[in-house]
Amino acid sequence: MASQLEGSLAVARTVARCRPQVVCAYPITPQTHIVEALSRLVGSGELAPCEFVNVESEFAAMSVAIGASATGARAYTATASQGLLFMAEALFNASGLGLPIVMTVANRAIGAPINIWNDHSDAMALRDCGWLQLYATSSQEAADMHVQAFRLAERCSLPVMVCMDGFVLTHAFEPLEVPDAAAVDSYLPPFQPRQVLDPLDPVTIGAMVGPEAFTEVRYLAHAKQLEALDEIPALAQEFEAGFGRASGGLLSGYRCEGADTIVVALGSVLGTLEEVVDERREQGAAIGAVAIKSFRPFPSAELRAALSGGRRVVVLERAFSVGVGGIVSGDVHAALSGLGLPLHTVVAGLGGRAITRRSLHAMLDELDGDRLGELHFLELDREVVERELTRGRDHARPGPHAENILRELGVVGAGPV
Amino acid sequence: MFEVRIHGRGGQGVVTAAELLALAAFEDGLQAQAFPSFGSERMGAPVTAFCRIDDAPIRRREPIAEPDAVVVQDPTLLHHVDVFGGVRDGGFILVNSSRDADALGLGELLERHGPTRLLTVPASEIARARLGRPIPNAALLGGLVALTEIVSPGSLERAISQRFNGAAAANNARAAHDAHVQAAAQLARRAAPARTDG
Amino acid sequence: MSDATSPHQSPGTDGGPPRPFAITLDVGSSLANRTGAWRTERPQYVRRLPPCNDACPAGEDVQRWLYEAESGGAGYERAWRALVRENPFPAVMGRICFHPCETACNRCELDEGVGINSVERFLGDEAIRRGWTLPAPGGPSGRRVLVVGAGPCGLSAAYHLALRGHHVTVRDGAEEPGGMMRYGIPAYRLPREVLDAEIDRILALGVELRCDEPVSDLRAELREGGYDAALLAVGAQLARNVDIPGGTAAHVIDAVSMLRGVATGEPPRLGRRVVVYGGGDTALDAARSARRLTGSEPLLIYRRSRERMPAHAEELAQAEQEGIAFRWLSTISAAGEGHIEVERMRLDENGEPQPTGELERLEADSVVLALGQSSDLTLLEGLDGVRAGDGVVEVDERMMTGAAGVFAGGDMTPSERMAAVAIGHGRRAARHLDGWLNDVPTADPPRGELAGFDALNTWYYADAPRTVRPLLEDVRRQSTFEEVVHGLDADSALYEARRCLSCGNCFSCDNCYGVCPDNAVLKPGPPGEPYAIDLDYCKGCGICAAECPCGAIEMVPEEI
Amino acid sequence: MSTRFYQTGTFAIGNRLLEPAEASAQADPDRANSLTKGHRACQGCGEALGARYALDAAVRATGGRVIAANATGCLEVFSTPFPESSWRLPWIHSLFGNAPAVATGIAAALRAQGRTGTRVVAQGGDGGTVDIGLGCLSGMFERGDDVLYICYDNEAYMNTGVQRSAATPHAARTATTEPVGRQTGNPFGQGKNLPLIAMAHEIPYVATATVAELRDLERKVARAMELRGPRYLHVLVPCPLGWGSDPAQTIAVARLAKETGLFPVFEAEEGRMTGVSPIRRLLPVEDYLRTQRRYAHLFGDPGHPETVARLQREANRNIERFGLLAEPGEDGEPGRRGDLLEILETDGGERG
Repeated sequence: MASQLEGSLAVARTVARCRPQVVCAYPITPQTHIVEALSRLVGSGELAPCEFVNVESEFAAMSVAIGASATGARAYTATASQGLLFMAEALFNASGLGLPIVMTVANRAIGAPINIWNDHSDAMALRDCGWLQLYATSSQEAADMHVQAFRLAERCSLPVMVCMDGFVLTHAFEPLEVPDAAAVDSYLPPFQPRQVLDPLDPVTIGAMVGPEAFTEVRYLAHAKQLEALDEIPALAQEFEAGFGRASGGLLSGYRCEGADTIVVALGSVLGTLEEVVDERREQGAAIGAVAIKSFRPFPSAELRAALSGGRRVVVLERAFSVGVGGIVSGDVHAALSGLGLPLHTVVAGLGGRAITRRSLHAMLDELDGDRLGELHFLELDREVVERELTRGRDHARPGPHAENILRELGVVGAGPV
Repeated sequence: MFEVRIHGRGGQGVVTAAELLALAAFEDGLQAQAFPSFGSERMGAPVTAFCRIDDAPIRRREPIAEPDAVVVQDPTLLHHVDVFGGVRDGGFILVNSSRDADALGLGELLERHGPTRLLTVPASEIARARLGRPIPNAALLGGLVALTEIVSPGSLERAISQRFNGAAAANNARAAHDAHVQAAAQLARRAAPARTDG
Repeated sequence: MSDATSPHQSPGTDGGPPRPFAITLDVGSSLANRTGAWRTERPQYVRRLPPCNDACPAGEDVQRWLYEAESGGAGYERAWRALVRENPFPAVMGRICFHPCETACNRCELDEGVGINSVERFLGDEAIRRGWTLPAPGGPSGRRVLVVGAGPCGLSAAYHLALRGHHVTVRDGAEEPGGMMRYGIPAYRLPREVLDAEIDRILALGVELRCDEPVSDLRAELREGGYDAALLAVGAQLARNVDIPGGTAAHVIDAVSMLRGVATGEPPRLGRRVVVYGGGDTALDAARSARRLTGSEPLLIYRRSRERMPAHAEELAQAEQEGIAFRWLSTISAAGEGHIEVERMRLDENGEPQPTGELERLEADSVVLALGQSSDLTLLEGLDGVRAGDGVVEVDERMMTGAAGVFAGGDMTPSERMAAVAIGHGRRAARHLDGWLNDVPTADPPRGELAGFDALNTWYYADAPRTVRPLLEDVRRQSTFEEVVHGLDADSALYEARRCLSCGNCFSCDNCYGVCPDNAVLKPGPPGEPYAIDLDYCKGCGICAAECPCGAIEMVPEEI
Repeated sequence: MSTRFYQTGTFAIGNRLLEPAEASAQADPDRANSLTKGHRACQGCGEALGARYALDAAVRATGGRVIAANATGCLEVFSTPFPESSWRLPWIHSLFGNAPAVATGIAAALRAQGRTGTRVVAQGGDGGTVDIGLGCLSGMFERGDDVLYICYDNEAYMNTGVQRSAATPHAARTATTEPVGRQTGNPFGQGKNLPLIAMAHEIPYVATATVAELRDLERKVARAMELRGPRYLHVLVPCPLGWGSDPAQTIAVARLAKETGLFPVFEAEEGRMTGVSPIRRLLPVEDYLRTQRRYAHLFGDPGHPETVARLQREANRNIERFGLLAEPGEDGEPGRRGDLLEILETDGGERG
């Protein structure tokens, strides 16, 4: 039964019901409310047995989780932004060792310039670290995903990141339902590790592997993630059956039937996007939206199926790969190869800039007028960047690439492409 | 959907105000979404919080650009921040002040919105009297409820008692009640027809 | 604590989910990697010759019996049995031997030499106290051997010959057996009951002893006695005299007869002021005996300096403690009634004393001459091939005289005149004599490589100064012939035994087993059993050899 | 047995006549061999020796209920190259700098599982400990986690080819501190004295040891295992390859480091010194330095006598600061002050 809760608190309470035995915490905005709440739950004895470890860095947080998980304990932590990057080495290690740790990432931009607000640069920077990456579209889904994440992690013996937009979800105060404790217990069996540090049955974990077997080890990691493509929908289905609520899964479509234009996005922007879709549908536009909820593993086949009916695709991203463009759109493009669908990448909401219905409408109007470039930066203050670029041009001669960027921005030779 | 935007400074309980309002709406069986305009929380810095109230689940997650109501917890912001930006004609405006709209230089705004749309209440004074501290948020909510009737006074009281404990809960409830009474009185006076006879 | 049972079923095994490939390994699987292939040198256990053994005139395996003694308890008997394999006189030698073993001991370079002699005495006394018996003689060989002289050499030979099953007859001119052990060494150094006990133990093997029966004509004895071979060990009983002017007037006697008189209970009259002339151990024995007989402090006169005195330091020290007076670099140039004349000497560049002409008159009631002894070789007359001269008999490397089947040893052959040497002679002569009887060639066994101090890693030996044997308090040493030096109690003996560094011979300290970084030293047997090198894994680093305390491991190159 | 073994003292590893209880764990025919044969350590590797010594002692102290976490480094690489592991106890390697935190996680898990009888040992080389792992180590200390951390100090990054670490002593040659021209090898040296840094955390137990004194090392591991909370053991382990010393002399070189006073062997509880193992046969530092090619440039022509003197002063400071000539425990002998005075004179009267 729902109550008016902050997203962070709902996640914390849900995590507690998953009975983690070791929780490590290091403060970083906007993740702090989650671990603060968990420390209270451990302190009050509501979450027991559980060791709440205040570590000295995110690197240590993940390392403690690695040790705990390898000893057969269900381990959890949460972080964001710089913290996630500071963990990077340990993240690869946790997945390499096949340790089913679950971590909440309260997505936040990466500095410099330092910026505490939301975008997806942090998680996207670590998309190749071997973790499964789930993106929640709402706080409710974020909470629910954690229940599924522990089950998924332990089933595949792989670590799972649950990404929820910092502030937008973590700090939003809404009617939310914390998954019922009994239901969680029946959905999530006790952790049976695939390997455990135990004097009664000793093993050596973390051997050095040379060229003779390294490729195989990496391939097996890939194969395990692909297996997760089957696990994730099954777990989502089972969750819906047990909790009476649809949450998670690989992806979900919104009003895609008969849609010419389909906007693909990850995370909390989906709510606003759905309203925009409704509004344009009312004006007769054939438009729909698709939420990617599992970015790693990437549901190529499912996405291809969902988009193949459309005539053009817009990938709305909260991060981008400097010097190239879209990150998600690269994978989408690969998934759609051969279909010849025009694909536009729209980079939006960087460093906490709000993605509003108005800006989305404006962008889609550009699209309708065929004025939207392949790479579009939503609400980019063109005057500012042009002034800066011109200033720079006086000092350094730009190569063709810089020209192209300007063209992308529609600054040079704007108009029908 | 009814959208409220609350302006104040860090330490004045701006975010709490938005959450209390949402909680009250939840008590009334409505859907509500409260969220801050996220800045690094510093005492005294301008802070904005938002609250949406609707019958249907709320999906949009953008800041409120065109509020149905604006609450100004600190009149000193009037000259620094565009607190009334986007508020529609006829939208509700509640300012924390012991002075009236004219004294605050809001006469023209009062004209545009009409007498039953713009109020000032001495929330800080009320809070000082009830809590011993000038934390105006609860009182302002009392005034807002009187002004907009978006949630029921009882739900606001329940929200306050959920959010605060013991004396704090009781005192904030009283502060809200006082402000509610004062605001209601003002509205009543303004609604009353003007006398012609001496 | 629920540690006994793991909270998890063991994964990877009994049907659990498979462990991750490659990153998770089974424990101990590196046994498949035979690192022995890296080796260019291999460690090898060796036995080196301990300096004590090397120095022992009696040929004892000192390190071996100390090793046994280190166990204490039952180890003492094992130690004694190891000891008497060579020397049947531990209790005697434990008293009168001048123990060159202790001088040679590597421990001298660490703190002080191991008190080998005192442990030997402890073992000897234990044996007497507990009545341990010598090994049974071998089956009768049917051969008869005549041993002339019941001194240390003769009795030692008799013992070893008896063990070989030969019938041994020991003849001696004195009333009682023991030779110089009985008639030369004063009782305060060697109580007679100790000597008797160890001699009786030899006789108990069936050795025939005939005292008061000197052999004057060996040739005749051999023929008539039907002996197959003989060993001569008559010692050196004749005192060397010098002609001192006026000596006839003075009361001059020789140390040999004086000591013999003391031993037989007919001490000579010496007066109050006794002068002993000489610098050897006999001189000291005479002086110390005189101290006891006269109750006054004798003067010892020696022509060389203190440093060049042949007597053993220990004896000298005890003599000084007992109040013996010394006059170095002096000779007696004349002696008269109640006085002597002494000439001061100086050492020339060769360290030889030269007269200075400075004379001095000293009071003296008697002069005891202790200027050395020689052997009475008259019994050899008529025996073909025997070469003798300067009071000694020449023997070959087998200790056989020029006469076939006639062997000789002890003081009557050219060598240091010391009981231990005599005992060693007896042992060696017996071996060669036995070989000669059976017509098998015998040679002394080759000496092993000496375990010098440099071969040791002395870090591992805790610092432990030697125990000092309790001495008889001075007053009683001025009047009585009670034994001066007492034995060690069991604890001190154990302490002393355990000071042994076990030079060149493994004593199972487990260092090699412990210090190998590759666990390549094996401990197959119970404690004390030898270790083994696991060549499948030994990388040949050499730490085991470097850290072996006693130098019992050496590195040898691998054949490649 | 009332009489001590003067023959072997308590310095040798065992003795045929010792009661098993009196012998070291390494003397036991059935010892754990936590690090077993077949590993790929160099000949005469001090770290291989130290690790087996320490972990076997821990196994003995806990009845075999130990889990080990290992930092990246020589020890990890030579003990676990796929497909062979030389470990015989539960062991995990995660990263270079996080062994203390991984151990914290293991301890936390054991606590949550109620398996507090199983103990945790974390281990790493000096690089993983005093440099890249120091943050995690300090955090582990400060939180009071029940972990024994063992640093096997071979005074440089050996696994990567002998580069300088913060534990590299002054003047030592490494691949990144080549003595060139007037340079004399590592210009810094012993800037991070981790045992003292650990003591500053006032943790229950801090101790130093060397592979030259096994019994001392084992006693310290046993003591550490009697205590709960963070404990730190710093073991000097010579590296023949990196130090340019004779593989056969690994133990001898470690012994010299202690006997010259360059490596003080002591223990402390709750930040207070509780004991030192005194110098038994005091020697000048030169005797130690000359055993290693990493110091060869100090004795070449012209050589660097002033640097040798500085190192001697370091040793003398240790001797005074830690009281290394204090009356010994039961088996040593008193340090020889006379010798010290002689050696003190070699420091040219200067005082650093």
